[in-house]
Amino acid sequence: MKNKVFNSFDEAVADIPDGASIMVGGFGPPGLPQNLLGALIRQGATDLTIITNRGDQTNAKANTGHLVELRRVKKVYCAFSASPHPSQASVFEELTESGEMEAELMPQGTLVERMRAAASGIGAFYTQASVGTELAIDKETRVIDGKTYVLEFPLHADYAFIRADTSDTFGNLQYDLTQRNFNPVMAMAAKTTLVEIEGEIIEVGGMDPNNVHTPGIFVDRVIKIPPAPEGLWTLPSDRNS
Amino acid sequence: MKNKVFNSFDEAVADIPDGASIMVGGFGPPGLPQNLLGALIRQGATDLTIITNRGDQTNAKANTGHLVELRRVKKVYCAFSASPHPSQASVFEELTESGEMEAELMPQGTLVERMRAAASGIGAFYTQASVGTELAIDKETRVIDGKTYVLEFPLHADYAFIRADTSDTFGNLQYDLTQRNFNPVMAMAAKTTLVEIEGEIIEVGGMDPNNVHTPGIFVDRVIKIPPAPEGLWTLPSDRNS
Amino acid sequence: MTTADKKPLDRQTMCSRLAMEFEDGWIANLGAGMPTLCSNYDFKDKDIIYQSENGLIGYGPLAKEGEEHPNLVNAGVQYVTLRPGSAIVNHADSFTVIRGGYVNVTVLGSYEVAENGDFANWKTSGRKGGGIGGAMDLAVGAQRVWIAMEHVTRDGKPRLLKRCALPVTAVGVVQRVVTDLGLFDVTPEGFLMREIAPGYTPEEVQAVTEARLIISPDLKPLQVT
Amino acid sequence: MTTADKKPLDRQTMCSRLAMEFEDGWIANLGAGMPTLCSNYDFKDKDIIYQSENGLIGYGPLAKEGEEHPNLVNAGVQYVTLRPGSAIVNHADSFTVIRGGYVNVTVLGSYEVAENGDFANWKTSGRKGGGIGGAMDLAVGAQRVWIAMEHVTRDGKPRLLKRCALPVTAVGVVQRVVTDLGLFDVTPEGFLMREIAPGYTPEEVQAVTEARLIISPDLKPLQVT
Repeated sequence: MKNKVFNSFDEAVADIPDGASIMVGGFGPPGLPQNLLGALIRQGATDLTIITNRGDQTNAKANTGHLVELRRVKKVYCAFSASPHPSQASVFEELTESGEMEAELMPQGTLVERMRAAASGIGAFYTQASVGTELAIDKETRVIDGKTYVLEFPLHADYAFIRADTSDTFGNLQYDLTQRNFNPVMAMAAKTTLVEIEGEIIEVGGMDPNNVHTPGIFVDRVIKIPPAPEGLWTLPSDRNS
Repeated sequence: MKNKVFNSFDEAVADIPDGASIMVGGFGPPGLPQNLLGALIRQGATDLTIITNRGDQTNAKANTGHLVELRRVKKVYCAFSASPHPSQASVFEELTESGEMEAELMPQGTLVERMRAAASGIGAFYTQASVGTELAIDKETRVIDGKTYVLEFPLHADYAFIRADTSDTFGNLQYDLTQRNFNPVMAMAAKTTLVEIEGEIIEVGGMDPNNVHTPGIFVDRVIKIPPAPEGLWTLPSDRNS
Repeated sequence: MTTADKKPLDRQTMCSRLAMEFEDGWIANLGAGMPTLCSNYDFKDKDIIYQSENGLIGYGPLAKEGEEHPNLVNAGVQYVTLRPGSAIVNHADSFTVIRGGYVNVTVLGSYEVAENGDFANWKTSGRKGGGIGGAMDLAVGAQRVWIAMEHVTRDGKPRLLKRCALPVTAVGVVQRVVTDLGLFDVTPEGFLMREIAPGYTPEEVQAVTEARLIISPDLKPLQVT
Repeated sequence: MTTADKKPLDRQTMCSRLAMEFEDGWIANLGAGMPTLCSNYDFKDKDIIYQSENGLIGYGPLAKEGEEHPNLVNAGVQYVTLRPGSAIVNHADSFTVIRGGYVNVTVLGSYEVAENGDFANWKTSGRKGGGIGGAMDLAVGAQRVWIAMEHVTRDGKPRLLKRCALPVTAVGVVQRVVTDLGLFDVTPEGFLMREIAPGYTPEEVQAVTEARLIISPDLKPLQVT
């Protein structure tokens, strides 16, 4: 089976063009692909579309908020486009307020379901989330069994950046606890999936097929995180307060 | 945590009323809940709606085809409503031909996606499967990004009957290989989920949370399959040719 | 009783009052911030299963400092612990739990709640962006939507309103609200005040409430038991 | 060449001819019955990943009799074996693979194929019911839909038609067909016969074909290499 192991993050992101759309995994520090983001920051691609839970964060050593601060993002699809308190306003907010960057905000369940629809060949779906809110103003609605739903469309992406615990050389993945979050769905939804590995990259045949969390057919490039200081690890101290 | 272990199949199905809708798991012999079906056959409930991959099969010792032969099924939602060869025509086909029983046939992917929609609070979804076929004649269609889709609605059920390998007493489940198939989706979609266990029922805490295939919050009753001849096991010889 | 005896309820008391009504075996989703205090209530032999948006089912208390597992956070990005019987699912399956109606109760914070059951908790005035997270999905999917919030803003403006002024999170879904001044049910007729912070009079609470309060004939002092 | 030399292709040759064009690393879904013979082809150093509807990704050859694992079947309910690197997913995720476009090729059996790329393989005439299985999902989701079937019915009626007579499985999706008489591509102009069973003439094949065949200027005898 194809060996998908790359030896460096810089090599793994080298071909990402300006204008690419990228799903960025993680929920808080767990599962956040800091090393891929770090390499992309070095690589220089710009005019990016980012699809992620929240795009403003700069808590980790490399996060999507850093790409935003570098003015290399044109649009973010997310479930958080402002911090809870105006006192924590970020460059992300400045850029969206001024119109320099676009942010499309949606419910978190809608965000992940739109990714899953893209992965699964679902053309559109109806959800109750956001019905009656300003997010649904221009959206098609429909009453089904007496309840009102809004119509939502798939979110595709050229790339997914995710993090997992263990991979085999073909890209079968296992996640550790809440490292999982959006990552398996992004792996299925994006055309090309890049994975940074906290644990080990093992030989094909070493993973119980019953407990593969993301099948290797959804994965294109896997890279082992090197020891610090070269490798960026996820520490509890990365948490935003 | 709640202990969901029942000691007998007869007790586990005792409250199922006439007119109930039941999802029946399994794909071929693996994952087929023969013991639950056997108990339901003994229990006597009738006028049932069955949602399953194919409802005509009598290959195993207790299968949905037996309920059909007993005239206890009013409707089947399925992906197979006739055997490949007319020479193998079943009671299922006789009853649907004569109008005594209804069968709603659909693509297998649509069948499972309709279950998932029911589980997930999705009001309806668009799929390309069946577009342009006689199945789509009365269905709403829509062109999205240049492709035609049909609108499909959720399939709910009162009960799911499934089989797994291992459970803890709270109902966290693990499946063995292709025993999995529809079963995790049915567990999420049905109001009450009954599971027969081939392997062991273990204490809570004995299962790695990373490798729980169906969380116990989706499971209501678990029953260990007793040794044969009382327990009905799944053997390769149960396979239809 | 003198004015000196009169104190708004503290946040733990507010949340404990809601938690008192959780039933054995319930699946609960607690919003970030104040609502997480619900889990500090002593449930005795009742077993509550905490679920969070990032796919964590059945988590336990906060991890002690220095003992955090780097890959184990709840939806508020607090480092938590695992209880026996917990399970991890991906984000899509996690919102199956949420939108699919498996959550027995969600307790959320809010800026405003209206007497028609609308609430507003994702966007403050004068800002373009907001923070939704899982709140809109929880609001339409959970069996019970309960709110814990201060009775008035820092500027003293009422938060229990006739109609929400801020952009709403969901329409007509709130069933119960606890504030530092009392416990309120949302009824077809409006807010029913069932319990009141000790030392306060209904008139005093009404004075800082925009919506007209219905005072329960059984009005009692709010107490945690 | 005499009539005695002229023999329709056997099923293994038909399927091997399609399998020859599988590329290294492809994900393939083989329909029950004849199409499963594709996996008998000697792919040498090409690695093919077989996927089946019931959530099995990367399975190996059929299990030997007496060595079947009771919980390991493919979509045709044949007992198969596991290859290193295989993975199991649930049925919903399995149809994400299928509808989502991850399958590079599906080879299906059929009753009829039309020159516009329609095919019919789920319902025979005069019966109310049918058997769809995953065929309609594969037909719209797989990158390539190839058909392996006998050139005529048992009664000698053509199966390569102008338009399908039986209810169709999907519209305009078939790209290639192998029969016991040759290899055909579906083109905007109709069926292009690219290869022919050794010993047959194009006229003989046309005589048992309802659709008008376009004969490739490079027409070659069908051979497995």
